[in-house]
Amino acid sequence: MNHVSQRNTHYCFLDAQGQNLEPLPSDISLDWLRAAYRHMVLIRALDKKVVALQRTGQMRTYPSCLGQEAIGVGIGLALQENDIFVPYYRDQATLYLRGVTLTQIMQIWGGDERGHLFTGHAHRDLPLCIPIATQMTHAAGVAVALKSRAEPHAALVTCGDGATSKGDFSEALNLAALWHLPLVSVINNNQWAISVPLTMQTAASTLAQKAIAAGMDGIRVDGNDVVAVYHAVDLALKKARSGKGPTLIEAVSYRLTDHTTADDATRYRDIQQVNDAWEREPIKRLQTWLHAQHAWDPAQETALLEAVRTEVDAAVAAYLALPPQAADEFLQFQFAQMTKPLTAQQRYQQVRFATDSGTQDPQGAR
Amino acid sequence: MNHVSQRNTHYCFLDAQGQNLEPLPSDISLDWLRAAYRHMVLIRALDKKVVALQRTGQMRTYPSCLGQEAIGVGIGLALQENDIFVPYYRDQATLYLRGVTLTQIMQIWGGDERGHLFTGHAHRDLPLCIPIATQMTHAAGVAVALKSRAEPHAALVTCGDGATSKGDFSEALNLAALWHLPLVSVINNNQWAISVPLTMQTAASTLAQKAIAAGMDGIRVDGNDVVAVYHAVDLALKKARSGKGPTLIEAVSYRLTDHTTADDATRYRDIQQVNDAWEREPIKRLQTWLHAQHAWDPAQETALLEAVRTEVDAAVAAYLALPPQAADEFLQFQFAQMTKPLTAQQRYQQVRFATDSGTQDPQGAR
Amino acid sequence: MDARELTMVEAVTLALRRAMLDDPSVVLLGEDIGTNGGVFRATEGLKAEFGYKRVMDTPLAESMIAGMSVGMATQGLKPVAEIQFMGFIFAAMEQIVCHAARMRNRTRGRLHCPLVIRAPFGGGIGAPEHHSESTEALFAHIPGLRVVIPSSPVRAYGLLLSAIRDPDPVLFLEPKRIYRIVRQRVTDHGKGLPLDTCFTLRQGDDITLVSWGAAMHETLQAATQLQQRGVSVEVIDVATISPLDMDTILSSVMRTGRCVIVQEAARNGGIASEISARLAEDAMAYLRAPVQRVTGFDTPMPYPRHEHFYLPTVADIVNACEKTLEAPSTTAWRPYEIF
Amino acid sequence: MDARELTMVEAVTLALRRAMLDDPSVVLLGEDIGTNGGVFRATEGLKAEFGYKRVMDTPLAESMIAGMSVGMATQGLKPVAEIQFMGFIFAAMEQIVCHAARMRNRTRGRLHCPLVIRAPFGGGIGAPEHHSESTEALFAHIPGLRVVIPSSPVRAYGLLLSAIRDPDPVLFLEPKRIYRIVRQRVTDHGKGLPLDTCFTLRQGDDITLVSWGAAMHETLQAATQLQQRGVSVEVIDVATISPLDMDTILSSVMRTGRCVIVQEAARNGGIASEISARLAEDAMAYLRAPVQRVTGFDTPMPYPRHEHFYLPTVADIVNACEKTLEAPSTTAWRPYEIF
Ligand SMILES: Cc1ncc(C[n+]2csc(CCOP(=O)(O)OP(=O)(O)O)c2C)c(N)n1
Ligand SMILES: Cc1ncc(C[n+]2csc(CCOP(=O)(O)OP(=O)(O)O)c2C)c(N)n1
Ligand SMILES: [Mg+2]
Ligand SMILES: [Mg+2]
Repeated sequence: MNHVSQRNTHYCFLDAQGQNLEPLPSDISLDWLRAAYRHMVLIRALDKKVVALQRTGQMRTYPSCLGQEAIGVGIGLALQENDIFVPYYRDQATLYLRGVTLTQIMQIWGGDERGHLFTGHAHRDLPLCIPIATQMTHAAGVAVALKSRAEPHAALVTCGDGATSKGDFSEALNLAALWHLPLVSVINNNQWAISVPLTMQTAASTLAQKAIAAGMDGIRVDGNDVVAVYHAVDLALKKARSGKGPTLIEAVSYRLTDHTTADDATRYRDIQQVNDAWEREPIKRLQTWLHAQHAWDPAQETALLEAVRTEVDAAVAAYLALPPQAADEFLQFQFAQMTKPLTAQQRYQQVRFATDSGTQDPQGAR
Repeated sequence: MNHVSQRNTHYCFLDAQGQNLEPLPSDISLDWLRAAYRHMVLIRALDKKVVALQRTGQMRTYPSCLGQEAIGVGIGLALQENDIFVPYYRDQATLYLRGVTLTQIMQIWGGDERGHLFTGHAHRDLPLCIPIATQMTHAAGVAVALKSRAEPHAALVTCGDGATSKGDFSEALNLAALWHLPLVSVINNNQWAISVPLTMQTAASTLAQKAIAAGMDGIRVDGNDVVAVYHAVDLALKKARSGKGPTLIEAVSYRLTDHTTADDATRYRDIQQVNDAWEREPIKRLQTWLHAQHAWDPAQETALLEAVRTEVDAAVAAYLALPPQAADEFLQFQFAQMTKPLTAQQRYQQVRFATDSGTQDPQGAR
Repeated sequence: MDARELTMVEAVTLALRRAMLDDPSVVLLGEDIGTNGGVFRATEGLKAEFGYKRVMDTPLAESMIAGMSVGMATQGLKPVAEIQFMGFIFAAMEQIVCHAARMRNRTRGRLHCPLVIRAPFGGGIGAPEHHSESTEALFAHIPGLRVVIPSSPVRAYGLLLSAIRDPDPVLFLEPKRIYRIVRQRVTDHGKGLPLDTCFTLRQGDDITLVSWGAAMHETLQAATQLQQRGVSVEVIDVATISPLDMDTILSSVMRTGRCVIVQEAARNGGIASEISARLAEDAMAYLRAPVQRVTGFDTPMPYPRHEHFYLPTVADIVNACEKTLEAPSTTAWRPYEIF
Repeated sequence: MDARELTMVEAVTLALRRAMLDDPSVVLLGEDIGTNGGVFRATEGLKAEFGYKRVMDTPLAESMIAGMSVGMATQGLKPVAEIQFMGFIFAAMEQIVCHAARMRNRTRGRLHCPLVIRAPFGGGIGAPEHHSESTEALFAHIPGLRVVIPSSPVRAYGLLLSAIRDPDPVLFLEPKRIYRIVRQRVTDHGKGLPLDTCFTLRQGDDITLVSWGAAMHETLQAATQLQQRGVSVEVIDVATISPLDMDTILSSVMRTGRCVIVQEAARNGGIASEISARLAEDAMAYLRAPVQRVTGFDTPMPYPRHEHFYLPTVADIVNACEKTLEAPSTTAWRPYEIF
């Protein structure tokens, strides 16, 4: 053994200046690009709004995806209805394209499980996954299910760069390669895991090369180029759906803001790095390119921003109008049927929240 | 990024026919080779004896190292006194060379914790590790301790081929490469994890390439060639001790017998594969070579076998003569000092085993 | 439908096979479960019968086994995963606690997790370190998980069938010490046993013995000894230790007024404590003596040569019962110690 | 030695710094603990003061954090590892159960494992899923592990110092809801508080309230309300929930005859059950009413918008106390249910 199987291609079509590095893939039309652009602008608007809601106490801790819209949109456009998406927690864009409503997304981060009643193509998709990298093996299991029923669909899972250090990541890739699973794993390499930069996360010079440990293909793409992300994911999904096995894709991007609204990135990273990263962000470059192609004009931009505002505002209004759950709702979904102990606890809870013993507003009572 | 750091050398000096493939390293003398040969013969004799003891009910479940003696001896001869050895459970040979007595080895597998009171160079070494791959991160921690005190020593950890699938393996390598730890990790690739052949464990064509995921060097050696094992481990240890970072070594060998005495390998593997593997086993090839060099003769062999028998028999006698622990001994080592609850339990235990209420021989009482 | 004399491990195999015949979505996975039939032979013959797509030998990674089972379960499969020994389940803990036990609640019923994790557990077979744990209490404390422990071939068959058919995650712990100790006639009738009730194995009026798993074996022997001395003993096998059916235990103890709980697991924070606390809370007025627990110690199981120092014996149980029976049926109790 | 008004999290930092100054073998490790000072700022300033070799930002892998701590601890370092939230400790479970808690016993004292794992825990701060668990009972059931929970800045300082100096592994759980709720004068005198005893916070004769962690806060408020109504309340902070000091609790309850135990954790198999069981066994004759447990529910913590439905309140505790106090001090008890 003197060499290893390895295919580490680095995809990029549109560079940071909105210039073509290579001709666009043939399936990428102007309409496609305008649609991708609209989705990215929408998600950025949503993101901004949710952060604002958090600052005014109407939202809980929220992980912004600012700067990583091309990854989510590229994935979302490549997925087909019957593929299964296994998200982590920074996947607003893909969720939206799967048919999860903006309101549901806000509901989850507003602290309400009912947001997970995913609609649209997402109805079989997995819920957001917070324990880092644990979703990787779920996705492998989903792929096993698809494969065992010979369904021509794929599972697609996302994770962060930090997640590649956790054992689950390796365990899942190893299985996927071994069992030739219809699984595409996409790393959102935003170069930070909260305060830990990638250089303090691994000595591997790329994350794509982690595929070699499993004996599978690893691909690296410019995660700020929605065409590159889409193209690589689309190819990988087609490969998976046609029984040709799994792929690992590293999408290199940058987290342009705090880890979450609970974080303060100025404590640990240089603003200069962030400013530099803004030069490479995905929306501007696509806008520049569309303008250069005369495929987009200021009037369209104004109309888009207006449409986006309307859509986001409506979603926010619906979010803010959500009624709270009943006091005993959380007891009802533990098992398919209520157990004896839970029924007793439910009775207790009903009494507890029916009295005016001060427990009506337990936060205040405390 | 289009290529990955990778150094996948395959070492072999003495091939299966006992022929030199390349000139022996300059530090390998005839005396060294005879010593290595003696150690391997001793360990094989021990192994055989322990299996026999198990068959007659005087030993508990035991994992034979038959066929993998070159790995253990190669490592044992490369380790220096102040290096720290972090074994898994199939490391009889290395333990012996660290100064653990044959009696202690038997005592552990005979089901007595006191065997872990390691003597000799092993006094700081870790105990046998049974939960697969968990020792990998211990070794990383040991290496951190050595590095943080700037000690010019290394940690060396072993694991099986099956262990490379478990997340701990990747987590430890990732850290070792990132922090440039003085750590050598040796995989005993005996090609089976109980009934699971390597082909059902991973799609990676080598285990050495798993180092690439961590961004470190991976080396593959013929694990049946004690010279190759020693040479690779020695170089890696020197590199580690001199602050040049970690190495992963895959030593390719074969498990010539059952996984443990509780296993029956005929259920799941072809005897032909085992017979073929016997052609490549480590002791015969070194003997052949020594004979060919006129460095070993039948009289020496006879004397060696006699010496080995005497040593093993004495160890067995000592093992069989070991007194049982006191009934409350297992309660005394839970914490540095007895806690209130444990003191109460100790009192209970003393009463329990002082009466003749039938609990004197609880096995019988059951 | 022929009934055969089976050991518990054979009854496990029978139930697995029945579940696989009845439901094509049932798949098995784990280390060495295929060609080798599992290290205890619980899956013997099943790969030959159902093929490698339904009996999957996995790579060596417990977290992956549990995690992929979660993924499979959300997509219509019914994975029955084997953890080779319960001592190796801890790597899978994150998946069990954070995902298997929460998928339904988190998604408000959109997805659920009908998986079974089987694991042999408990001491007394002289196995190496980590092969003899009884840590069922850790899992009983996890909301959303059923923890089921059979103590006879018939219950192994019926409970395992119900566990596999259950739409929610079940940890099915098999007391390996009694895998082959008793044979029982088991009919492959395909009927499950309920997962929400204890089993009353013997009826009596003087004292209630409560146990589960391998310790049932000693508990029954102790009951026999006591009965021979004229004590009327009720014996309850808890079987599903979580969610706990206290009704059966409470109504028994309210009648007998005395109770001894036997567990092999470490004493502090075990299931025996939960049962004892519930008895004290809900049946205090009926207790003629404090409930006693006969348990393992607050240490890991000693290495095999000395594990008999650890395990509760028949004599230990009889002793505890005698103490309980001697107690005056008044409130004249003074604190005392078993431990 | 100046005393300063500190929050609990500041007291944690103070103790860490003191331990590091006193003993060069003390090192900190964890995710985001260096430059960022930890997500709760518990290690704020320590990397700047002691350098990256003693305050190590690790890659993201809890099993590795625990495993390397074990390795370090066997070789003379005293690692103090932070698990960012207790909800992420499960990946480290195998290392904690199988190694940290066993190294001394397994090697018969040749090696030992003086490590501390710190983790913020508990609900009530509106954090996302998995950030609000109270699973201390899982660890209390593990032999060989100390589980310590401070409930005030002074106790955080003293208990953490003792935990770090202890030659055996300690899980140090920090109730994050009260990280910044109270300030207390804390003197950096370097003195530890004992790990083998409960702390009696208030003395009284009518009823004993037992709690730990953040729930101490509501427990103390409930005690105040009761005292205002003329009830004399003894309040005990268990602090070290394993190994459990039952002596303090027993002697209090033998005096008051009534006890309410308050825990935020899920009900089934919690520490409250262990304490209740021990009281029933060892102090039955002194009990004037069944011991009551005020606890969380047998579900995970709801998502933040509804976690107030889950958490025990002052009113819940007062209600339970009233029921207990109303109970006739005879044996005329009939079974009843809180749950
Ligand atoms: C198992 C686990 N450990 C720790 C955390 C706390 N945590 C949340 S996000 C995060 C960093 C993740 O970084 P990365 O994987 O790069 O994803 P990103 O947030 O940058 O998208 C950490 C440590 C967690 N959620 N799960
Ligand atoms: C975490 C864990 N899971 C399962 C086991 C049971 N088990 C013991 S050895 C073994 C196979 C290990 O194979 P390998 O790593 O190749 O080492 P070998 O025994 O072949 O030397 C298994 C599955 C274990 N000890 N630990
Ligand atoms: Mg990141
Ligand atoms: Mg092997």
